[in-house]
Amino acid sequence: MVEDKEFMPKILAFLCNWCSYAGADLAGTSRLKYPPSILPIRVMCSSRIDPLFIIKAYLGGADGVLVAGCHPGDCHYEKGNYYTRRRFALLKKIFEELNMEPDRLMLSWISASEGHKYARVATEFTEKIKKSGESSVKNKIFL
Amino acid sequence: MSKSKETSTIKTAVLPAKSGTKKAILDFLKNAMDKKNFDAVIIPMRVPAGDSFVYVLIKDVSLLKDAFPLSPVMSVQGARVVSSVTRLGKGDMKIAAVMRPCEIRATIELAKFGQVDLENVTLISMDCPGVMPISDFLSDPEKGMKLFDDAVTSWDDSIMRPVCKICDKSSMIAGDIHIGTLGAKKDTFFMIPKTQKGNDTLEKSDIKIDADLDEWHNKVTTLSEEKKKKRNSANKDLKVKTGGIDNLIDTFSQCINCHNCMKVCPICFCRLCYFDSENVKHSAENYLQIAENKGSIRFLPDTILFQTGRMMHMSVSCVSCGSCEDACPASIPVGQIFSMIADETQKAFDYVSGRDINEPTPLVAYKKDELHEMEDAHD
Amino acid sequence: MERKIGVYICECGPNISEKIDIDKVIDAVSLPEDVAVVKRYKLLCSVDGKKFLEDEIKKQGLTHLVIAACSPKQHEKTFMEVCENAGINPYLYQLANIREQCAWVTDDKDEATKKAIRLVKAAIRRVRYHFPLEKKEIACNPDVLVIGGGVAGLEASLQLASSDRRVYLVEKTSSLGGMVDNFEKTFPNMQPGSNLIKQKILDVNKNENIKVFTDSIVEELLGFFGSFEVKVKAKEQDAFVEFDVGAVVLATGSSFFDPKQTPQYGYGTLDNVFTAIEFEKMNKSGKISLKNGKTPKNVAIVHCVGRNEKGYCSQICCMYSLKFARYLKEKIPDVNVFHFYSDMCIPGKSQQKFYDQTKGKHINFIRSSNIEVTKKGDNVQINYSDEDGKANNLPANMVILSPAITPTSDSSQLAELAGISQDDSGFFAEEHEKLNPISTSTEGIYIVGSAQGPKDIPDTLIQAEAATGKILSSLVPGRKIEPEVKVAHISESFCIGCKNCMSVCSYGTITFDEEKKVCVVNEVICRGCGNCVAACPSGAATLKHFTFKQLYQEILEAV
Amino acid sequence: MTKALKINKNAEQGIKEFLRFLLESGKVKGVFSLKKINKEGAVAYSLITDPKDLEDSVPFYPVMPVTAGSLLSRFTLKGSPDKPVVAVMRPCELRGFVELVKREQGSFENVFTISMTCGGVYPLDMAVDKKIEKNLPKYWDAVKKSEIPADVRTACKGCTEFKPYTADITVDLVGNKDIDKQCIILLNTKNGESLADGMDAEFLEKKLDTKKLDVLLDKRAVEKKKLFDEIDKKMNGMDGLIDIFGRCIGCHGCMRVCPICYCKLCEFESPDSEYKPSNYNSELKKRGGVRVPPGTMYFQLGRLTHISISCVGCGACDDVCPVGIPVSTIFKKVGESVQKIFNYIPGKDVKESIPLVTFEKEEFIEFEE
Amino acid sequence: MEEKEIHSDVLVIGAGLAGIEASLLLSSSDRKVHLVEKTSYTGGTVIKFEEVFSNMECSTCMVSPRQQELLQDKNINLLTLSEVEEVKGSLGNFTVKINKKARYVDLQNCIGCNACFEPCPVSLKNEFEEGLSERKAIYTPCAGALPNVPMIDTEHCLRFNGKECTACQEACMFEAIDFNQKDEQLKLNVEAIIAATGFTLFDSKQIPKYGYGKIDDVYSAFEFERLYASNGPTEGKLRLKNGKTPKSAAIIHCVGRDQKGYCSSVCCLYSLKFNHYLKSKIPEMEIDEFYTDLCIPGKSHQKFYEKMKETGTNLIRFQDINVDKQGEGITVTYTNGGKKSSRTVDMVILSPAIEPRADSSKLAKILGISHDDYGFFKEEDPDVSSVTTSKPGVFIAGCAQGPKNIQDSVSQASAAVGKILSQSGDK
Repeated sequence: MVEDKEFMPKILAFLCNWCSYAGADLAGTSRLKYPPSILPIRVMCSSRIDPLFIIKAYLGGADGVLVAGCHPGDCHYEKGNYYTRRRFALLKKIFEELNMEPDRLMLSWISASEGHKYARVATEFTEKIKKSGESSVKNKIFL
Repeated sequence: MSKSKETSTIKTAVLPAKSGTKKAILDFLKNAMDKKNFDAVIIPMRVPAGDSFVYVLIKDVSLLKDAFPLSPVMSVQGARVVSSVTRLGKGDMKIAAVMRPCEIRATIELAKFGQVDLENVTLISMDCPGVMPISDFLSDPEKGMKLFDDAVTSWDDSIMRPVCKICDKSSMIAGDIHIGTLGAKKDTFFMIPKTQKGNDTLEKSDIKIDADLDEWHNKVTTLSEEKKKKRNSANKDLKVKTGGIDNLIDTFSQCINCHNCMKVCPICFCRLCYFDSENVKHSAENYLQIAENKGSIRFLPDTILFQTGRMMHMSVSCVSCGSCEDACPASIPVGQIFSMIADETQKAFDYVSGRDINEPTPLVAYKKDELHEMEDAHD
Repeated sequence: MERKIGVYICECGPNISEKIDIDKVIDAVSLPEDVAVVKRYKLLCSVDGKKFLEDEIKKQGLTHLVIAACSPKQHEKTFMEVCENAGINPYLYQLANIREQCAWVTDDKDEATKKAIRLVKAAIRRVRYHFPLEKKEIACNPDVLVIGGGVAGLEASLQLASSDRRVYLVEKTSSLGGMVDNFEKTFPNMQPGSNLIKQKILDVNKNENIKVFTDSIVEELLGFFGSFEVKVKAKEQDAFVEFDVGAVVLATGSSFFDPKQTPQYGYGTLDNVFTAIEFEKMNKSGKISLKNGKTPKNVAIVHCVGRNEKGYCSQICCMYSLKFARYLKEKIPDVNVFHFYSDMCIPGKSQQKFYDQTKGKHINFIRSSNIEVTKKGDNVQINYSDEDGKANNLPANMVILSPAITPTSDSSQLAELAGISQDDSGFFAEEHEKLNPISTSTEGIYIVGSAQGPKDIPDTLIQAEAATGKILSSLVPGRKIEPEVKVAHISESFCIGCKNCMSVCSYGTITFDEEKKVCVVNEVICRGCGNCVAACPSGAATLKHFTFKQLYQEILEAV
Repeated sequence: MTKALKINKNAEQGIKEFLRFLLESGKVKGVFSLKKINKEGAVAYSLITDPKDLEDSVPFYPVMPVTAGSLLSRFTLKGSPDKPVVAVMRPCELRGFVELVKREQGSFENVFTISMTCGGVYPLDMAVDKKIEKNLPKYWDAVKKSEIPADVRTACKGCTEFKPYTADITVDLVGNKDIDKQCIILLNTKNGESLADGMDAEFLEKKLDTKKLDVLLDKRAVEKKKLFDEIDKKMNGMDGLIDIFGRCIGCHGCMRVCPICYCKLCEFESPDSEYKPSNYNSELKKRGGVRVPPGTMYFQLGRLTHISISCVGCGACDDVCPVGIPVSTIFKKVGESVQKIFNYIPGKDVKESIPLVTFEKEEFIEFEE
Repeated sequence: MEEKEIHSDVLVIGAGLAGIEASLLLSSSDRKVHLVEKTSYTGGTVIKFEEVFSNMECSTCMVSPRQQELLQDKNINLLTLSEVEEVKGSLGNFTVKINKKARYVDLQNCIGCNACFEPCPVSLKNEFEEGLSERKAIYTPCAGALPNVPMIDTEHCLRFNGKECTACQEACMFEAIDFNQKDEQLKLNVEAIIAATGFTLFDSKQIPKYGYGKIDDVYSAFEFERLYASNGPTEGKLRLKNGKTPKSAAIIHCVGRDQKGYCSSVCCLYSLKFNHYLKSKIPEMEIDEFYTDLCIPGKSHQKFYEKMKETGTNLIRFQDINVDKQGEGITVTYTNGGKKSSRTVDMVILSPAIEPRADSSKLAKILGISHDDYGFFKEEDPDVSSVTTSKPGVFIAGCAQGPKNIQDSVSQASAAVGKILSQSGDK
């Protein structure tokens, strides 16, 4: 295996409009650099993120899925992210139980001023995923 | 849809099958895909665990080698597969669907109900020795494979689904191309184009259609005659066992209303079955009333309503595939019963489900002069 | 009509064009036949750019628009306007953010280009599943219901009435005026409390825009911002008065902590131990005297009564305790006053001066803890630990307790009636503690004065005026309300009525139709977060413009 | 100590006498119980209003054609009875119903429940050719001895929650060696007591002998661990899951019989889950081939996110699966572990709200990175 | 009709939270608003903060949606780098002269790519970052400032100091930089005026004993806010001047209280917030809170205080206090009840009093309103309303009227709007 063509994961990032998406934008305006692996999907509130989306993404071959929202207590819609956290916990647990690479799922609270945190999370998560390698689900046909 | 021709006048191609029919069929498909006659193929494939076969839509030719045209089990009825692929649009791929005759007939029924779009689909059937009940196969897949191979070569149906044992349409050509093994000389098989589309496909694959069909035809006719006899007698016995409301109730007493039979039936295409809808849900008071009339009722009460209702809905289109029986957790011979009823209802309208795409389903058409036997004699 | 998607990629000068190979992107996304046109432009948000887009949409007869440019936070609105001007529904467009989250954060141009392609493709795939959304307009009722006839309620009513709003003022007691009516004077200016109240009451009574209900309670409050239905019931009567309003102001005031709950202060068991309000009344009556009619020489004022029990500082106790010292000085010049306090909390620019002026001889401040009031002969004695924790005591004739401010006993009923929530302390909870202290999670219902939390009169007045600000600016007679368009919707045929959605909604948007046994979204008040949608197991709930299909398609393309 | 009722007949006859008393005294309008419904001895849940029809009832018959939870839901969904009805159901069925009531899919209004310490039930496929009938003596013998009867449902072998939480009445079966002489009916609630009130039988103070229950509990726990370990070996990543679920035929029978799956139309059968040609195209582009109908794994994982939190481990899904996938073992294993993180026991308390529609401000910090 | 149009406009001075709230409310009632802001950006002081007490909410997340709304609001005419120079007339008919300084960057053309920063040869201390980081002569105060359009600091820009430099102009692809922009004199007709010019902090240098300005690692509140801010000069990393991580800190309350003669009502709380900041970044940190009277009024703050206590902070009451440099550390000497003691810490954070802006008395004069002894705008009468002033039609809101928290500032803004809208009802 020659190392010249390095594996670049495909990571889906579900970002809430008010905090995390703004944080990601700030990373841009601050010209911070992070891997191109991260692909943002914008929702108004992290509580819109149906666990089924994450499953879809995973089965669709995503190497990683990041769920990001306002810090607990800061939700633009009062308490949405508390539910997000529970739903995520549930899903992660299921993945753990099925020995299904729970580390490919990540939850992170990123505020509108945390451009640096977003860049950091993006980078670290990408590195982590690179270590665990390409998702084998991609080329399964009996899903 | 191109006109179907009279079987007797059909010519056929004869293809070599040195290393077995299966290989030959796959080669044909590969060749056709390379020639871009097909962009994709619907065909059974063995699951990694090896304990079952499922339909797969294949675009990558290299995957064909694992395909399995004549699978020992029918886990999902092929018609549901073609429907799933084409119901929401014919798409831009030319697809070949390799299935059993009963699956193709169901597909054609679904096409009549707008659940299938055949424009880009070429239906390829084959002489069908039947399929094993899934549970039998599961209990020991490897043994199952062996048994099935033997059964195919010796054309012995003893291990097959009950309805397969009495299937008289196991070589019925309803699709575009039929693969005939019956009556074929050693290391060859027939490739019979039924429709214009079939013809074109073969021609595009440079397959000469010159041989005539008699060996196959005779063999098939004798076989289906035999089966018809078996069928009629079997149905007679079954009628005795299940006929009459009491027997019927007994037969279905084990039913647990899981509606698996409906769910796997290729003809039951409703998104939400009437018998799962609000219409059949009542208040506690209602249920109690009904109970009080009889002293007690089975709960849920509507088993027979469901079964007979479902017969109303689909028996004229039933293709006797037996999927329902495979799926029934209460081991009710539901397949045999429905198949028996289907014979009657279809005879009444002189209709054969899936025989011809251009034949309207009985309940959406009528003839001026028919069914007098059902009318009140003295008027 | 056949779908024709136009894709326009903004160069944003060098910002995008230098980091992303736009032509590669164009080639990569042009294939599908419903993508009618893919073009690049130097700066789409510029005046020329917008003009260019409008012409393109018209010229090409586009049905859908995809823009690849900067963040939607920057220019989503801009291009929605372009769509409107060009005559296509603004929700038939999608913006792919290839600047902030692609060009600006990716070093390698090839990688950036690849990412941009995925982003644009995802946007194209998503926009296919967009459907037009129309702005709704709801007529609103400009009248207002004010609950509570205290200083806050009066102020709000008067200000609303003065801009020709019909106001229904409902007070549960027999008279207007509320708590302040008991005060002889108010800090820090030591103006007669009556000045404040009397004039307001007069004005209210003579204002024909204000309908006053005393001895009455609001029995029912249904509906939503712009159209509430109100049922008012007079006490000891079954007759209802019914009317409609567009907004509601809750100015139901507060109550005092009951010192009986803290026996160590001897309240209710010892003579001459008074609560603040008792003392206010006594003082207002004109004479400060002991049970035995004598005039007190030494008076102890105990701060922070019930603070620990309630778990918050009531903000005004220190000040009114100082005011009591003033009362005493005025009426009994040679009295000795002893303040037992823990921390002197006198926030704000004018309080310290008041404190400094109150200080001086005969008025002593004892920083103390573990206070206990016991009987000593005919008098009482205050036992306490001083700052260094040393036990100490002080005899006195009279003790005045300054109890914490608490929510009124009926505040939970009121909260339920109005469908708003309460905080841990039981006060009405504001929609946002800082940005929206007047509003509640139910739009159109406002909370003012000490019903929202302990506060002094100036702050109470401010909140009352603030509420009128909110109401006058949002409920304009003759103008329609334009609710959020991207709201949730629940399919009646799929809903199974499990109420998951109701449980997770923050805004009381969802109601249950007992007839059909299904949940129903009130699209007028829905804020469109989508929480209910994720909570719905049967896919009956959807969020417009963020539907399952739209996001799902975006996801599929992205991976 | 709770009030109890002692009837000197074998457990089943005893409870039937009690039920008869309830019907005859008019305390209840109907009885929900298993009942023989044909000469072959087929057994199904029945709603009995005439005491005579209790003759054929077999309240403790060790089979579960459908979970009574689903049935009671269906019974009360469109309005509760105006007079009481009593239902004899197994602990897991009761838990299932409680979960449904939490989801507004039924109500306890005028529905009283009789349950028992449960020895388990036989799989449905044994319900033919009198297979169960023949097993009965062995079954009751095992129950008496706090043992796991041979051949009962896999789910039952590993079930550690065979003692009802919320039943008005519990019949003492497990480890009770006198069940063929006497029937001990514990009256757990006021409702339970008022039902028994006036019955001509011996009243006493009694409580379940936990020692005997623990004996079974331990055996079941061992069994469960074995089951979980086995399946855990199989569940090694996506390949393992494909090996397990590969043969799924998409009949969704598991969902249809599941007491927790209550949707009118399952999200996975809704238009949202259908593939358009474009979806097939992109799948093919990615993988070269796609299974049809698609979405087997999506369905199973999705259903896990929907119900694992409330899975009561009744095993109904195992029974109906035409291709013998160990559905219940997997769902129960996953279920228990997610239930643990929310420390939630499904069906334990009807007032406790479902974890996903509530939250604590400070929790699950460990899930955030 | 025509006339009424003009006269229904409102002038709002100050684009902090109060000013924004007032402008948005007025706009939603279809009033045209002229929002005059002295600086080049909106958001006021709050955008300096990473989080706000007591729920430690992220302040950017809290404010930026409002800022976006403001910038996209067609009814609001935002005038940055502008100051009110003259006000004539009375309620319903004020004539206002405004001096709008040139930004030299075109708000329309600039797309905020910041390409112009890098080439600028000048570099100097960034005031917004309290001098903790550098900026160029063409700059925005911080990343994410709104409007995200730089300004040229003519005082330092070479070009405006006789040199030929066009570096930024060349770097700009959008012809946004225009050296020929001129300051403008605007004349506006408005019905009413809201002054929401905010506050500043007492300058700790005035009290030498705190060692501020002399001793390293003695920070004033704003400096520390920026030090902690994740979009600040250190990206939120807490470091001493010598680069080491601090192990201990002292937070000193009431800096300048005696001098000002009032309690600023928020210092105790923001000091507690600092405590929280420190603990969240360096949990094992040893913290001393030096206070005189703990003033945490309001229903939601005590819990915050108790949480802080749990983290094991030393709460020390003092009468007198003194900060000196001693070797490695900083020594805080204090008296409590006559006893003298001292602690040595790595860093000291001062919590100074809130005071009016330097120019507030000047503005008061221009507006024709009075200010109190402390220099805050004077309300007509707190018992009548604390947003009305001696001059009808001129209203005050936020900390310009007196020290207060965000909640009260925003309330005052809405209140001022309420006054304006209801008064016009009278007319």
